[in-house]
Amino acid sequence: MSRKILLVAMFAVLFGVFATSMIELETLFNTYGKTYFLEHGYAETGASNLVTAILLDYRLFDSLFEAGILLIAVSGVIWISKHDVEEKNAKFMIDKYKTPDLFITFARLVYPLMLAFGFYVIINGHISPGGGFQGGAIVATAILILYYIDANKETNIGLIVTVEKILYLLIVLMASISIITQGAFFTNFFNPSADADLKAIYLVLLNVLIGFKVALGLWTIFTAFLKEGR
Amino acid sequence: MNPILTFIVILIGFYGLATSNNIIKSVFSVTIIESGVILLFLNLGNLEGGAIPILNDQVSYIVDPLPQALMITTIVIGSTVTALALMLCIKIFHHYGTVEWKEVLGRKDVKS
Amino acid sequence: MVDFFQSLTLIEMTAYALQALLIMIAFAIVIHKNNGTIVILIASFSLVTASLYVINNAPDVAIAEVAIGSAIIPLIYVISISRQREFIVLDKAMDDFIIHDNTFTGVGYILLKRFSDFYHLELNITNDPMYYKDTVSRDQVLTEQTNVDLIITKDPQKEDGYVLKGKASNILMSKLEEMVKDYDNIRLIKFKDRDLGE
Amino acid sequence: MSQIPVILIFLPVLTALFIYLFKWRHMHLLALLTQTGMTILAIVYFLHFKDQFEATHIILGGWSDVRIGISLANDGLSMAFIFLTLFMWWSVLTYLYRFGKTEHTFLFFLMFLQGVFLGLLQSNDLFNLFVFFELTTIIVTILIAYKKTGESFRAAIYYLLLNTSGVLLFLIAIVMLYNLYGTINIRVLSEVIHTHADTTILKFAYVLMMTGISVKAALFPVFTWLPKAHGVAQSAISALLSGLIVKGGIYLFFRINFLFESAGLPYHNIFFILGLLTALSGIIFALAQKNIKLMLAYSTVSQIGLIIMGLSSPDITTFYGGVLHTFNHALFKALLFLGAGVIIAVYRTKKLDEIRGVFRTMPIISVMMIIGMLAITGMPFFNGYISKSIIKYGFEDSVFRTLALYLVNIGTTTLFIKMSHIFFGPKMLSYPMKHRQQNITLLLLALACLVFGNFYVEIMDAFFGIDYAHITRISLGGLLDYGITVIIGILIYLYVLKKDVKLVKGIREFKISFETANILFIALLTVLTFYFVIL
Repeated sequence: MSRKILLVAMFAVLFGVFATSMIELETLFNTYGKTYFLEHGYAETGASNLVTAILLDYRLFDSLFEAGILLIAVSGVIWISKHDVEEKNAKFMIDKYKTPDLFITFARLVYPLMLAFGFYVIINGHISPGGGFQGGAIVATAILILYYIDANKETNIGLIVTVEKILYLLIVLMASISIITQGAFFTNFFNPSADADLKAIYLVLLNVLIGFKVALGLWTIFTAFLKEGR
Repeated sequence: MNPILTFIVILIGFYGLATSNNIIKSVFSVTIIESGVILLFLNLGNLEGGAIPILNDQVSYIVDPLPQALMITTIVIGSTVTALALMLCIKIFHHYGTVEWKEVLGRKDVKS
Repeated sequence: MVDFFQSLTLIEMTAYALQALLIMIAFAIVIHKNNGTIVILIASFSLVTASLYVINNAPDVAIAEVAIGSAIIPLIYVISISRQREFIVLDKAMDDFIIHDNTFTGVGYILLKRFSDFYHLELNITNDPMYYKDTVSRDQVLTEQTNVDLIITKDPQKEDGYVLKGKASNILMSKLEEMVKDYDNIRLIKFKDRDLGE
Repeated sequence: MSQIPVILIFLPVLTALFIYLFKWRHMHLLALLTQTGMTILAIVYFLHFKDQFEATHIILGGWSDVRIGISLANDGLSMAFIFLTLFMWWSVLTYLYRFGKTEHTFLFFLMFLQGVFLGLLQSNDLFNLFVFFELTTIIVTILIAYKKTGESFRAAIYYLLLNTSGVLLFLIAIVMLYNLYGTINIRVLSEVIHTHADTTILKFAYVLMMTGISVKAALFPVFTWLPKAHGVAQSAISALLSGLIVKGGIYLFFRINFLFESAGLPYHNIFFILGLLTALSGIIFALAQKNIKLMLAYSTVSQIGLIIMGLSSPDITTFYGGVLHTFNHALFKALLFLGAGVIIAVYRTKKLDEIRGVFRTMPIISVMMIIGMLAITGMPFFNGYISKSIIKYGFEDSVFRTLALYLVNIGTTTLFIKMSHIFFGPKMLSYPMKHRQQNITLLLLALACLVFGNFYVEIMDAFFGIDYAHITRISLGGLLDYGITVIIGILIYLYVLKKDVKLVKGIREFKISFETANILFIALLTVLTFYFVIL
């Protein structure tokens, strides 16, 4: 009990300081970045969705390592859940789990819709909300529905992981082409003064690659969880 | 006002970390803190108001797009951390038969 | 105070209401004791944050949160919470210790069922002919590397006897030991955790 | 040529991916090849830009506005850390030569970590720092859990959760700074930071950042993850963690302090106190242990305290003494951990009481270990003596500080007198194994200890342009100091530790639970807030 009181007291101090600083911030607020992106964002990147412009162009280096984190986590989760002892033949004598038929029909209906929505989000990432990461996650969710239909679905995790790694290599290569054309790493390989439609080619390509990579990565993660202990 | 309310969420997350004895709950406390931080970024980006950061002919005043781009990265990072932590949780349960911090950290039975 | 509320637009009011809801859900998760119901709270927490992102003019972030935070992450939580209540038993004896007359009425099954019900665990028994002839050291590797909590084998020293094997670090094993005391024909072996590799 | 920093980050990452994709038998040779290439690149870069690091500020994407986008920047400090990183990976890769032949997944994580760590050292963008910070945490978690024993799992999750919550505080500070200055580029920020120097929000942002970094650097109340993680992991990984990864936190400690320098925050005294508390608590816990890896891990905590004591000094020569000690500690602690790894593998136990007669079983390893011990305790001619003398020289005018330094040093000496018992005694039952590569690694590290102990003037001049000619290699006073310290250490050992009095036992059994660790973490945040913001 005493530690809870201590905690609340400390929180009160932190809260007070934070509130003061937020009140201060209202007068000190700096809008440099915002104005810059509003004025130059579309002209320099060709993406009317400024969030995508930042993710895929201004701060592409971050996005590469964001994809890298997913890659590492996928390998890590697989490594932790993997064991040397093969237990393919093991069958549970009591397995109560069974999906109701109504849900199966419903899921079959929803699955293609979600997949289509995911692809839409990936491909239109530069002009509407969304992009590679979000679309990839939606595609992964759609695949998740497949498991809902049949929980004992067999998946070749090794293959997925290999494809994922190759996709990551492709993303890094794609991002580095600009060193040849532009003389700087990690930006659009077309000239900043080029036409917006031309630059969109790069954005869509990169979004598709990232989308597939994220989808495969998340797919692997939840397959590892579903298989865990089976 | 909004950022201040959001900070309460972050503090609740820390409260959870400091009081919960269950590993899964600690993992979720971290998720709460992370969601709070994301919300704080967006609140502060939205402090002066504005349209969503997708340009068309009518838009002349937008919210800050940079925090939003950063937060997409943070969401991905947070979800991977959660996945890794929960996988460790399952393994810990099968090694120790419990996910209570006290019992997991207290057991001392390595031979070497 | 009244002026403050009157000056709010509908969206601002929704934002405050959702923020208050978020605080309530977060607090409920933190103080809630039962793991089972937490999952629903977790999913709703994620949904509320996603709607708050939309209100803050961040549709991109909201899509990411809905896709990752409301579908995949809660699923992972559900799986890991349900795995937390599992007690996995590998039956290597393959005789009427577990299955008696084609139903689960064997002595061992009743014992294990009583045990798992007492600790609110979900009993999951598996058998595997591949490991039937394996040695003792193999059993230890099995318990260490896979998620099997308990392995049942026949007792080589005693006719009609059974050996239950598990990890010494597992707290459930010491609880099971108390329970097995009353049975003459059942022994318990606890494997010490080995520190492999340098 | 000027793009070498980017190549340095991505070369190991791509190598890691190749290792994972094609699990060929000789992949470890590819890793060594990459390592050679990177070393050559780093040397070329250093020689080429030695006097004009300002010119190599790379804006990734080539944007004309520095405030937008991510940039990489180097200076003498980051270059020195890059060379340390390369050297540490050389030693770990040669040490694990045989292991790496089969364990491709392990090599994958190891090489990826190198790229990420090099990114952390060179990044000039706050959010990018956060990404690398978190990526390091995740990879290290996986490496700790790599053995897949119950103990390693619990150490891994403890590490992951505590560090992640620390890193999230760092993130809150980033949004505050971004909204204050409109940029998160570190160089730009450090030029304009003084414009809001007196505001609460700036001070609070500093406090949040420092608390996050304290967790990563294992400062006083939040070091609890370190002994768990470093004591459980494989010895090579422990060496890497103690030698280098934890130094990532220390690197950020002075990076962020540089960033806030023109704001004029009074951080010197409070971090001296925190460093002292870290050093004392680390050494007290270390003395009570009976597991050699735990002893070494807690000794890392105490040495981190010593480093922070040096780094928090306002005097620039003492500051670089702290930096030098960071390097020296990396060398001798890696040597000790790797040596201990061989000993543990041969004796198959970690308990101090069960290991005897190492000198008779493995004479070469023993000589190397003894060199490491002499270095860490501060024997003249070895590197530990030099950095400790520099710090001592800087503290000369304050009795309290000098006394504190002596106290820590006596503790360290006592610890290694206790540990040196493993060398004596008769030959014991052991499981001999071939350890030729390990011998080479240890020889390399021991030589590095001697080099740093004798050519420090030249090294420090080349990297930082600081002249340490006034610190002599050997002096009567230094020898006398060392002799007295050893005698006091022996006395403490004989009369306190050997009898295993109740107090020592109590400290050994003392455990800090996860919840308490978090309360201490919040308490640290509150105390720093009090000190910097409210007072």
